[in-house]
Amino acid sequence: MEDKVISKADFSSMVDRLIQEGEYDSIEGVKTKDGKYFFGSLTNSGELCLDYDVTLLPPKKYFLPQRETVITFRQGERPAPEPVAEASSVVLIGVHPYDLKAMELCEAVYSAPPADPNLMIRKSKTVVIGVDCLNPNPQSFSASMGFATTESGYDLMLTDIGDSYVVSVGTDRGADLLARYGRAADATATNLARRDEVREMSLGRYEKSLSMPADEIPAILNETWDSRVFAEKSEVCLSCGSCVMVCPTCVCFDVEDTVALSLDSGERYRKWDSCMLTDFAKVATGENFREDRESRFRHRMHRKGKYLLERYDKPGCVGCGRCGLACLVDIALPADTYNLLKEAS
Amino acid sequence: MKPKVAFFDFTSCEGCQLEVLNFEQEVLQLLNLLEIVNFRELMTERSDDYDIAIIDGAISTDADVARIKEIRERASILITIGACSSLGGVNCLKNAYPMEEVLSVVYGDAAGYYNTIPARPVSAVVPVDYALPQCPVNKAEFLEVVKALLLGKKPEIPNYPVCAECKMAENACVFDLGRTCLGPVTRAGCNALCVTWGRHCWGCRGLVDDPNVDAATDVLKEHGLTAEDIVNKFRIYTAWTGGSE
Amino acid sequence: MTHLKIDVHHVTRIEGHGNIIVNAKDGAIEEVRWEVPEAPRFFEAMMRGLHYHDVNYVSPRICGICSLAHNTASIEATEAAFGIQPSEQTLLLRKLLFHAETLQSHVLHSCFLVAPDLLNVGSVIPLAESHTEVVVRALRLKKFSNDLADVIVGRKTHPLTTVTGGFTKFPDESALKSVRPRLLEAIEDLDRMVELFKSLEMPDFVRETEYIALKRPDEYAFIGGDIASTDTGSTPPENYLEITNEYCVPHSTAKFTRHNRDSYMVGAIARYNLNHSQLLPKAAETAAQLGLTAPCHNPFMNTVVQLVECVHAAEDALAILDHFIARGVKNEKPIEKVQAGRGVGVVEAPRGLLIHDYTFDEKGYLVEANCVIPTNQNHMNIQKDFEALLPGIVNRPEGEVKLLLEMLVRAYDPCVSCSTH
Amino acid sequence: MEMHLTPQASIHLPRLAELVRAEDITRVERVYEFKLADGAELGHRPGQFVEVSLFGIGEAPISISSSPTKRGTFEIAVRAVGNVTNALQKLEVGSTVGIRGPFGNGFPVEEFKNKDLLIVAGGIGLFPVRSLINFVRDNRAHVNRLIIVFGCRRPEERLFCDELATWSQCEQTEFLETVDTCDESWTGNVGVVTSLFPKIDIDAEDTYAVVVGPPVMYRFVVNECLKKGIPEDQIVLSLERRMKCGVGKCGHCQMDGSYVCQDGPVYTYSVLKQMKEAI
Ligand SMILES: Cc1cc2nc3c(=O)[nH]c(=O)nc-3n(C[C@H](O)[C@H](O)[C@H](O)COP(=O)(O)OP(=O)(O)OC[C@H]3O[C@@H](n4cnc5c(N)ncnc54)[C@H](O)[C@@H]3O)c2cc1C
Ligand code: SF4
Ligand code: SF4
Ligand code: SF4
Repeated sequence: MEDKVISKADFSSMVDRLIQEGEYDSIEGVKTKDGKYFFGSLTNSGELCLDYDVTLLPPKKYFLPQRETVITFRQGERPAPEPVAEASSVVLIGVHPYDLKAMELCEAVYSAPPADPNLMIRKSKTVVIGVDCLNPNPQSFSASMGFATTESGYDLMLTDIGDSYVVSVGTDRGADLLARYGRAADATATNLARRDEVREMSLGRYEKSLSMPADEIPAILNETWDSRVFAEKSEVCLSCGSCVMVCPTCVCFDVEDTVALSLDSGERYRKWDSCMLTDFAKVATGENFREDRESRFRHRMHRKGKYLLERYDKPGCVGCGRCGLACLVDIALPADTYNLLKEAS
Repeated sequence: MKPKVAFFDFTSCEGCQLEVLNFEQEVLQLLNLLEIVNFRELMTERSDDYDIAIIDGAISTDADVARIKEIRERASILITIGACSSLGGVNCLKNAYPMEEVLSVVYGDAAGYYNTIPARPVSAVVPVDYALPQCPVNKAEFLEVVKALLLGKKPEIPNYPVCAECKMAENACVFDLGRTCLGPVTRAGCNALCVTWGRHCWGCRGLVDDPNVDAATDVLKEHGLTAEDIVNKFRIYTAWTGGSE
Repeated sequence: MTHLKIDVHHVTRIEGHGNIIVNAKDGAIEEVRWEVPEAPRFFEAMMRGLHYHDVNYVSPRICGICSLAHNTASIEATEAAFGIQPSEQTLLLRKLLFHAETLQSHVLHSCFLVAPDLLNVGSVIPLAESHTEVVVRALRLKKFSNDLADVIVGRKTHPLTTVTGGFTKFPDESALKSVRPRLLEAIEDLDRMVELFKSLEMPDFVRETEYIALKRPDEYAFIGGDIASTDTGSTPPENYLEITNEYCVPHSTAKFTRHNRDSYMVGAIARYNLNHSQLLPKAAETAAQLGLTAPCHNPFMNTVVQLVECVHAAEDALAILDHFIARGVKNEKPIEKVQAGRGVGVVEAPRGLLIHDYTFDEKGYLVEANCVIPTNQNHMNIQKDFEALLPGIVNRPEGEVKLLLEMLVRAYDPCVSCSTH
Repeated sequence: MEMHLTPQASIHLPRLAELVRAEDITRVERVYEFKLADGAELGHRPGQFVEVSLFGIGEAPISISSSPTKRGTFEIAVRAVGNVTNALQKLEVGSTVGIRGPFGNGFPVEEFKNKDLLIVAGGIGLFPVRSLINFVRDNRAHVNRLIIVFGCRRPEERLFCDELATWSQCEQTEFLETVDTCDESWTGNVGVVTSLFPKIDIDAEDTYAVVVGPPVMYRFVVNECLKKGIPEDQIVLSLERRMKCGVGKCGHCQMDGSYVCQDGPVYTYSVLKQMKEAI
């Protein structure tokens, strides 16, 4: 599709107009707190930070919330269960390419039959404005996963070229939004050359990388099931689940029922769960299918590097580096483990 | 038949009973489901006929020991609420010193009038069916447990660290902000309340079942704590190491 | 021969454990005693060695009901020791919090613990049916005051954001705005409570004693100021030991105090007797409506004075809230400064004068602590009231005597577990 | 692509079913017969399972124990071990529960056609294979020989005793049984299930073995089957894992790259052998 250019001032007014006109239920974008970044509701364009490194949680939370009611029911004779799929219309501003790729994986998982409508409905009601990541965080290796930039997954994609953004239009919906709210011009050859240049420069800023092409990871994992790397690294694992909670491609959940205090109605909800937590694979009779830290750690590395890829044809890790930033004992970053396994094999 | 519930307090600040009284909205509904037969802080009537005993406060005198044993004999379900009854709580801070010393620091020459024993959780004296630690008790969790019991369900008390909930709450990690935290080994269930309000985790829900204390200790050291600081940090809520009945 | 023998083991509807013992034969009183068998917790001994941040965190656990007061006294003592002068905003926020705590504690006491006696029932539970409106209003008031605290400190019992030198998190404008209409509603609810109490009769009993409370030139004191006595005038907080003179008795794990007489009283009546001229207009008017005149020497009236204080607290809270809504709350970093030294923090907890006295080493670890709790200061006054009240009622039926003595204890709103910290 | 995503498509929404019969099997095990509220057939294959919902309590994956040849209703048999399974025990006839599924692949019944079928069940492993046994008995021409081997710990823990008796008396069914320990009143075989293997004479190449039981049993029984010469891809096992959604989303049942709820719970040994986390 076509490429446009919009001045930063005009983009800000576009955001303000989106907020003011109220066509969408909410306008969400990257904001800052405690020196970190997060996606949150915007009340004016001044809150939006588009030159951030990484957000604490990925935008996945908009499609697969931390806690989500899935059915409601009555207690007693006639339970009358009803499905719940709450979704509001959202413009989501400032999603990095790796997070867009991660959303593609989440969609693949949830649309695989039988499809889960909740995530898909939310996705369909969200206009996604991406932004290229020009200053990656110190744990990011998304460039070596091939996700420094992306050609898909967005309605509009911004690249900061100084005073203005080049806007790649990804969908008709994006084109329409831009036409109705923004004052964009066609991008010139100079604009596009500048975009390629800043993208190129950003590649030099990644501090972490894979020591092999990403598509070799499954083969390496196949050969190293019993490698001591897993035991050695996982010895200090706190089983805290942080690495999973912050991951844009982790989609596992737990399901629980709760009832109102009157005990006459209730709801079933799902909430994020993590395969790194001790009891994730434990069953009622007490048997735990991944009882030790090593097996849980190994499982996560395989899921990220191999299982999801084989099942959905999309990598289970996009290299965003959040897990590496979140892990207090510095063992969670898949690239580090894959590199060690490569060395050992 | 509504189950008969009795509340009993031991060595504590009574904040947990107050939290239960703080169910302003829910309290009337609760009374439809339960018959409260004993709640000294709230009511004058008392009865020794109850099914569920809800205990707050640690055991810290010989009289406490005798009294909790009696309660255990009468109750078919015994629940401890709050850090004091479930873990020993801050009361166990005194266990770091000889009992004669704490007595004389506080009462001076009159120390001889009084009795005290090292503070301990209820579970150190009698078996406990469900323990709901947290300082003060988590109202929402308390309600969930009451409902679960009414439905005949086993209450779910999380067995993973506060970190997991802290990430879900999208807090900046306390360690990244240059301070330290017991979240990595503390049982979740509070939604990382303290971190969300700009503090760190003190460990008031006690340790998870299988804490990696060695690794957590190394993390604390790396972030500038001395061995003594670390002991001090852990002793606020997890000083009791005497095991359980 | 008639033998009056009363042994109330653990008085109900008070915070903590206290016993009433009476023995009288043919109207001759042989024994009358207020006992405190609460298990002591040794905070002063066990907090030694903790870092000041942890001291400020642990010390509120002295009392679940007035944890904010303890927390504030603890922080003020620490600030005094380190030479920290908190910002104006910090002081104002602390005052707002105090009003929330005063409201919640006084409402809990007057409506849930005392009102059942005046309405001849054993607890608030039957009142839920017979006096639904009162109970609903009382619950709403309590919830409001809790929520007001929640917005600022994260949770009412054992505050989270309050630290030496300031706060770790600040309420945003929308949170403050959402509280305001509820505060207006609370003021209305209080009016209705006042109506109710106007119709209730307090036992008629008078015993003058010494009254001690904080006093400030600028306002009805809750935080800081000098320690004032109706007998002896003002004393700076650092010299509190001259006032409190704590001592031990074998039948009480809580310490007793004495100053100019055998006993003195702290709490709402003491504050009222010393500072009534500083009550805000609506509160002063409420006092008049309730037939209250200063000085007040009937301890049963403590509950009534508490209601007057609720009106005062709500009134002042509204002014502070409006100030913050108009001016916003700045995101101030807590002031950090550590030095060796001693500091005394004084506040008026709902139940009266509360003192924390700390000595820190140069790294900010606690070396020595002393805490004097309001109820400690009232224990002896309760005893003296017993001794004065009993002769006049000793010939009445046992149940009546017992009830009156219990009601007297409740009037003090004692915080027994707090007093055996 | 147009997607019609109505909430009705919710993967979490159960159908309603009425409990029409419940009977104790042992002190902790009970069989339940359900009828779908809309009158539809469940439409399952032997070896599949359903997620049973007790609203307010939760869900649990439970194998369908009756044969698809049984029309109008279906049965599950459940051991009470936790929240849902305990609450099921207290359920009264006429109560309504939620049912999702059938889920999972089920036994490869088509492949059994004209083969000999050796079914080995340990303990409550009998619950899922009972569906297969009754299916085959109702379509007796489907397989050649039908050999059933059942073992449990003690005589009191024998399940579906009436049916065991029928099978043992039926000429077209070969039935062997054992208990691990017992007192004198038991006259049958004593020893673990594998102790019955020497008594079984089979044409290994033409035999499918279906093995379901506790995890410890698998290694030993598979070994015996291999010793007898049954090809690896004719040894069929059904596995248990933690499950929440039943439809390959929640991640709990993952075993290597496989989702037991979708790709399983039935696997051939030749596939399982490749998996590191299987047995
Ligand atoms: C494919 C399959 C078929 C099964 N068939 C039967 C059967 O026919 N009869 C029978 O008695 N049992 C069967 N089970 C085991 C049964 O699912 C568990 O005993 C049951 O989930 C326990 O749930 P609960 O709520 O009673 O226990 P709780 O301990 O309260 O379980 C809570 C939750 O944990 C999960 N969970 C716990 N144990 C298991 C488990 N073993 N497997 C999967 N999830 C678990 C469930 O999601 C459950 O909702 C089967 C399990 C699987 C996976
Ligand atoms: S595994 Fe780590 S680096 Fe990979 S996508 Fe997840 S959080 Fe990012
Ligand atoms: S790898 Fe790190 S972040 Fe993940 S569970 Fe282990 S300690 Fe926590
Ligand atoms: S964060 Fe830690 S200290 Fe705070 S409530 Fe939770 S467990 Fe307790």
